[in-house]
Amino acid sequence: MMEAALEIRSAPPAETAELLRLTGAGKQYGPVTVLRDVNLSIHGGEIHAIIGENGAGKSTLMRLISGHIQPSFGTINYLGEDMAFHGPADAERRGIVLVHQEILLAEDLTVVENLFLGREVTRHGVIDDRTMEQIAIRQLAALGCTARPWQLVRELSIAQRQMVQIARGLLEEHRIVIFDEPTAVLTASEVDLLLDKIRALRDRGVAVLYISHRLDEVEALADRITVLRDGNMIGTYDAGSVTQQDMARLMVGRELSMLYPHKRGTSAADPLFEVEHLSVPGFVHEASFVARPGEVLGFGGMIGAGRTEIFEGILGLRPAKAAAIRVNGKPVQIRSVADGFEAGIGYLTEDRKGKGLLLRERLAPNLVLSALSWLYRKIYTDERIENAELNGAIRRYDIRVRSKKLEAGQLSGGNQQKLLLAKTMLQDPSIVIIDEPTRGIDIGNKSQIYSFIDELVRQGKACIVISSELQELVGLCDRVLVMKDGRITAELRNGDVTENAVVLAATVGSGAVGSREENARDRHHL
Amino acid sequence: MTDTTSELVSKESVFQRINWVDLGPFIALAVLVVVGYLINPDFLSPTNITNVVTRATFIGIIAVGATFVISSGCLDLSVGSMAAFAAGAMILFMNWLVPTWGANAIPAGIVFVLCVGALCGLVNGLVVTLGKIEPFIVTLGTMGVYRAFITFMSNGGSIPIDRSLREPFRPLYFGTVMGIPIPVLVCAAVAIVGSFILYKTKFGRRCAAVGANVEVARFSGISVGRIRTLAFVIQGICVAIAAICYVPRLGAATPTTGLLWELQVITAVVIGGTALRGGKGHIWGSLAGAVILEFIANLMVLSDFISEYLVAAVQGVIIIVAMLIQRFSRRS
Amino acid sequence: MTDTTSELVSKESVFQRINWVDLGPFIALAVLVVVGYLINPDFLSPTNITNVVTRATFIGIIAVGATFVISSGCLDLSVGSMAAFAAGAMILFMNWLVPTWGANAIPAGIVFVLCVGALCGLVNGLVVTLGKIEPFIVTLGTMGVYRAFITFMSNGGSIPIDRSLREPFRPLYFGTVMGIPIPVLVCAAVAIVGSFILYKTKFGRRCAAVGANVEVARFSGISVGRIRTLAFVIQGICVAIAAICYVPRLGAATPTTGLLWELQVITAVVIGGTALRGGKGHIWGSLAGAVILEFIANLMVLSDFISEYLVAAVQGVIIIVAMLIQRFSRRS
Amino acid sequence: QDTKVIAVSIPAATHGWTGGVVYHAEAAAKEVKAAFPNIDVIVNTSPSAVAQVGVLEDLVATRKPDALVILPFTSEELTGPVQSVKEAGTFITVVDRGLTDETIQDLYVAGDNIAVGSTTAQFLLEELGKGDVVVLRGIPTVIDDERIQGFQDALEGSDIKILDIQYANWNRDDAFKVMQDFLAKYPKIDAVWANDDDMLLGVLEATQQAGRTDIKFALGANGMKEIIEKVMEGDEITPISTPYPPSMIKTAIYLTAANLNGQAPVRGKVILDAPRITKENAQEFYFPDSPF
Ligand SMILES: Nc1ncnc2c1ncn2[C@@H]1O[C@H](COP(=O)(O)OP(=O)(O)OP(=O)(O)O)[C@@H](O)[C@H]1O
Ligand SMILES: Nc1ncnc2c1ncn2[C@@H]1O[C@H](COP(=O)(O)OP(=O)(O)OP(=O)(O)O)[C@@H](O)[C@H]1O
Ligand SMILES: [Mg+2]
Ligand SMILES: [Mg+2]
Repeated sequence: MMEAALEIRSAPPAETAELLRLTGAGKQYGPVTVLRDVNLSIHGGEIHAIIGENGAGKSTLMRLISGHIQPSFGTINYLGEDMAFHGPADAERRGIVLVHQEILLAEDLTVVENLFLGREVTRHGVIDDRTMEQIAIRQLAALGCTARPWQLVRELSIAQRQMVQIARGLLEEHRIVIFDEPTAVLTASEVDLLLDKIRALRDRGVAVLYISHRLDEVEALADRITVLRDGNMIGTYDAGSVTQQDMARLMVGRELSMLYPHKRGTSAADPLFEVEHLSVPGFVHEASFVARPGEVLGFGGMIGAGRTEIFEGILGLRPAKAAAIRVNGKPVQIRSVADGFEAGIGYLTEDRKGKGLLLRERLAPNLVLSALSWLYRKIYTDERIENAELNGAIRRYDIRVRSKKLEAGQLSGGNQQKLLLAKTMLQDPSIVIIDEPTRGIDIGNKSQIYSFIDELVRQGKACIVISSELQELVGLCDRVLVMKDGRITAELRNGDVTENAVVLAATVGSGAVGSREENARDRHHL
Repeated sequence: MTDTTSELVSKESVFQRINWVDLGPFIALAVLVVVGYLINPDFLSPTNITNVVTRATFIGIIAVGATFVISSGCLDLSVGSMAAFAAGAMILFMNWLVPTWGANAIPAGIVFVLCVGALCGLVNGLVVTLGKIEPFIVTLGTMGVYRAFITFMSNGGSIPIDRSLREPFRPLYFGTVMGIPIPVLVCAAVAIVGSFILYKTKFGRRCAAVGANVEVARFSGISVGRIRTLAFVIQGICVAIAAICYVPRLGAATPTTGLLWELQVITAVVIGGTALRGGKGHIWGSLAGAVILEFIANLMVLSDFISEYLVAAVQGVIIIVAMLIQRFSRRS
Repeated sequence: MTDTTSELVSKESVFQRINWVDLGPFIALAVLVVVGYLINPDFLSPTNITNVVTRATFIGIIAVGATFVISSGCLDLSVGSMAAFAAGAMILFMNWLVPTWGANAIPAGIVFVLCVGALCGLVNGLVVTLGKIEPFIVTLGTMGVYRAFITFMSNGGSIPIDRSLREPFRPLYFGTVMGIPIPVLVCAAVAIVGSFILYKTKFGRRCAAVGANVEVARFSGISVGRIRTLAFVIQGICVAIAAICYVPRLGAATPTTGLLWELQVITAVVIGGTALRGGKGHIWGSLAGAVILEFIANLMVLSDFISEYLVAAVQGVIIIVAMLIQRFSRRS
Repeated sequence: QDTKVIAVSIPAATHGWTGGVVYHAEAAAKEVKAAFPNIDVIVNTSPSAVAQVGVLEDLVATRKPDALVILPFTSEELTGPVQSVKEAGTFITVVDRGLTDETIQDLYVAGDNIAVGSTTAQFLLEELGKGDVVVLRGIPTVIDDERIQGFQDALEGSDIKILDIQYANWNRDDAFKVMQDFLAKYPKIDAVWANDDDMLLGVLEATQQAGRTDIKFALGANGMKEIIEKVMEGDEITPISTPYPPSMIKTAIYLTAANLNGQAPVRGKVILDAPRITKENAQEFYFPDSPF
């Protein structure tokens, strides 16, 4: 397998000026070395992609470079000098900025306040809101972000927050800009805008470090690619010389099987889950749909179309009204997530950090948090049972943990996602709703999750997938509902599910694509 | 690799199962004891230690309840006046029963006061969760309410226990079992039950989850309101238990009973290692905190060189130092 | 699409720029005034209103400072005893100067007490940020310390202002400018300066950021410790200003001066709409909160039908109701 | 205009003695209203000096009382505010704590805090002659300060040594704790003085528990009914008390009402003595219905 790596030529040093060089750099947490012996050279005017499996150490490497953590070994040479950054702000002052994989914004402050935190614009010592607002509008518009400057971040969707975070990274001119999975929650059109922005940065001589699990993006964007595996640096390659298959192989260290399982085709069974005329004030207007056992139902749409809100509304997590919600033909009253579990509905949130996991808590308690009531018949808990569950989940979902004593916040992003998936599935729901199922999941594990979803559905469960990744919708779903501005505008089935059709329905709206029964009924009520 | 992991785990879990592994407050306590001994060797005399530890039990018992409330991300300022009110209500109830029931009035009074405590806690909890108001304000309000009740019940004076009940009731504070004062045993029992509930039950798990991150708790199907209300009820029951031990001590409830206990209780909990913003609670730490506070007060009287005017200053400084020791020892 | 966005924006920003847009506490205040009028029409007499508002200024001025501290995610329990200590220090200093300086002792005393206040705040801030200890514990400790200082300075009695200073100093509380009492003007000035600092300077923005999310603030290069320390210093200065208005009112400082002000101040801030866990602060709301508290106390005096013993209960309930009104009006 | 208003401003019932004051004030208010249909009595309590000043302002602004009976929190702090009330033409009766400017007081009814201290000290000098005493004081206020002052001055130069003084906040509980600690600290204590009977109850509980026989006297002050009962029974440890009767507020209200009613023009000073309460005269100081 390693021969594969040898076939590909390592990249020669780029010609432009070297900005940053890592020599033998690594990071140790306690007894565990999570990154070792990285030798990397970053040049102005290049887009340098970093790829690797979940937990390979990509984010750790980026945090090293941007001063969030100090290297345990090796040196960082920046602009010809050996450097030890005193925290991220110091690195930022010297021209290196990191756009985090996880959202790091103050929810109780507005978009503008967050954008300019720590670098407020003032005139004669007085905060200059007008100027900041103008800059914010320009930045957000350039990224196609619909968030408004004085909106509280609390009110934004994850995707909008991600955009704000990106805008924050781009607010000032930097020598090195690092994006840690910026596109994991963005839809195709936003991604395109962002990629254009990144290319413009490169053309201005900025060095861009770019992490993504979407290999097509990497292929389209990167000049050079560095591959990490299990904390080791595998090598740096010229983008032109590697295909997506090569990348995947280098990352995983083995041949990959098919990404998507075979589709099952739309089901004609009686609906397992029916929602009629659901309205979530401010977000969703009169949405009706059904999910059938044995099929994967996708929800597509642009950022802010209201997909997340539909399900948060159904589960009583935000104020909502529905004419009827039926499970297995029986009407159910759902006022809380617990009621949802009772009815067999499991929901996996898109905001794993804010709503999914207790970051300061260990893995086992996180895993069983929502399953406590059925896991334990008696009132007391039992760590043996939990640890057994954790071991099972680690095996089943291939969660890469170096120690089970870790806190959830210490897992890599992708492994957090898998833990969250395990937590949701512990409920054994018959209706599984997954919001952004592969957010931050590497290519090798994606296929695992897809086949896992396939397995669920073949057992006669219904699975609803909200995804911003068009390929995922196309590759995975038997039927796709597309939303625009809080309304369901189209229903696509089987062969009709194509990237074009989804984009068209998401941007132009209803009537653009063929309408069948449910969809027709929907429009009737709109 | 999987092998090494599982090995690590088995070692850890034994280590983790001792949930009072956080030794910080105990180290602070030890330092204090040594300092106390150096200042005045009488400090370590058995009588003194017994006195102080017994005195610490009121705050300790209430602090066990407060650990739940604080762990769930709330705060209860009403505990002091609730204790006074519960004690007053208990005495009035027992005095009213005693002509007919005789000494049986005592167990009846105990059951009654437990109900009163639970009810007071329930009121706090419901107003906080249903009204969606900051617990600080709610319990500040009920603090005034319960305090006013005891003042009203006692006409501003005191509510003494019936003379015939005094003697049979006295052992509950002054009695010992195998040399250990009964309040200390009660306090230990409360702490054991409390730590079982907090560390070994579903409710305890949920309590800490709610305090650590409300959103995650909500998304995990936990009824935040119910958990918090229950935490307040537990707090109320603990206050009632403290009142039961308190009444035999001085044989009366007055409007000054339990004054400023709330501050002491919260301080004990925080010195014990529970964060005020919520999250994991440390019951044994809270107990250590309560003992630390009482030791400090004791030291002030036992030491000769502090002007009575400056006692509060020295106490304040020692509390801060105890907290520093606790933090410091925890970090390393 | 960009067009509509910018249109939306400009509308909103005007709206948002009025940072006292949160009307909740003012609605609660209005309700209270109406109720007060119904209970006793004298309630709205100009003298009564003037008296009450003037009285509210102590808590109001301190609450402005507390808004900074709470906004930055901390808490200051020491304000009451700090006020007593500052007042005592000021009186002693002026009394000492008066033989040589005459009435000039007053401005000198004012400068002095401002320094004392700032210093006390600095101590609180440094212990909190350098010692990394919960502000609750630190300021509980310094509360004892400052209280002990005033007790010590007064030998347990009281520190009266020199007779010759009484008259020239009196107007600072009892004087008016164009019919408006001077303390009210001082309070308004403090609030205006305070809201400028909180809403219009980098420091203010960062204060809210630190309170809203420490991690984010730290990653944004904000020195959390410095911001919080500064917030405590501002609190200290506000306490000193309150002490300046307080001294002419009562002409003396005693060990019981400012007792339990901390609870009133925190209540005022929370009723005013600032969350106790930190984040955005509402200075004008805090002022409204202070006035609400004083109105409630006033109502207790003006209404006849409440037993003396139950005043605290009624006050407690009204505070909770005021908070409910505030929350409710905000939600809709 | 027919009805005249007497406003009564007293500290809130935060401990036994003030509780007694509130009780007697309310009782007096009821009785005066019944006895004189043309007189209305309003009772107001305040938890602090500032609050009390506020109450005065409120009363003047809204009730325009014809007479004010006030038990001030502290002398200095209330002098100015009471003067403003007087300037509105109100008759001023001051209870217990005299104002710094005596001319303001039309009528002054008071106990004698210094005497409370010295009477107790005198007893110890007579009965004990020499020995070691410990003292528990209340909350740092002038009342507390004067009692301690009187006690210390009377003992000055004698063979009775004050081993220790600590604040116990006029609180039974705190007194219990402080006494326990005194007992642990001093192997021999001849007498204890708590400058308030509420505290004395805590002290007695602690000594009883310790079973110490060296303590010959445990004395209090204020004449709380539980303690008076002990004196009447001829208790050996607590043979005397010193009155500082909360009922002085009642006296003041009655005198003021009489004055308003024009029955008798009452001005000047009424100083209640602080005699020794012994088994013989205890009955005079015993009010079984009072909460104090
Ligand atoms: N504070 C920490 N303590 C211990 N281990 C840590 C800590 N932070 C990260 N790790 C471990 O370091 C390893 C690398 O994590 P990192 O976040 O760099 O992965 P990644 O390549 O970014 O993965 P992903 O694609 O899933 O985001 C993981 O195994 C993680 O558990
Ligand atoms: N406070 C608000 N008032 C009105 N509209 C809002 C408010 N907050 C958000 N919105 C809008 O409501 C919609 C919310 O949709 P949201 O972005 O969460 O949906 P989504 O389809 O799940 O997208 P995502 O892919 O980001 O999860 C967006 O159009 C957003 O701009
Ligand atoms: Mg990562
Ligand atoms: Mg979404």
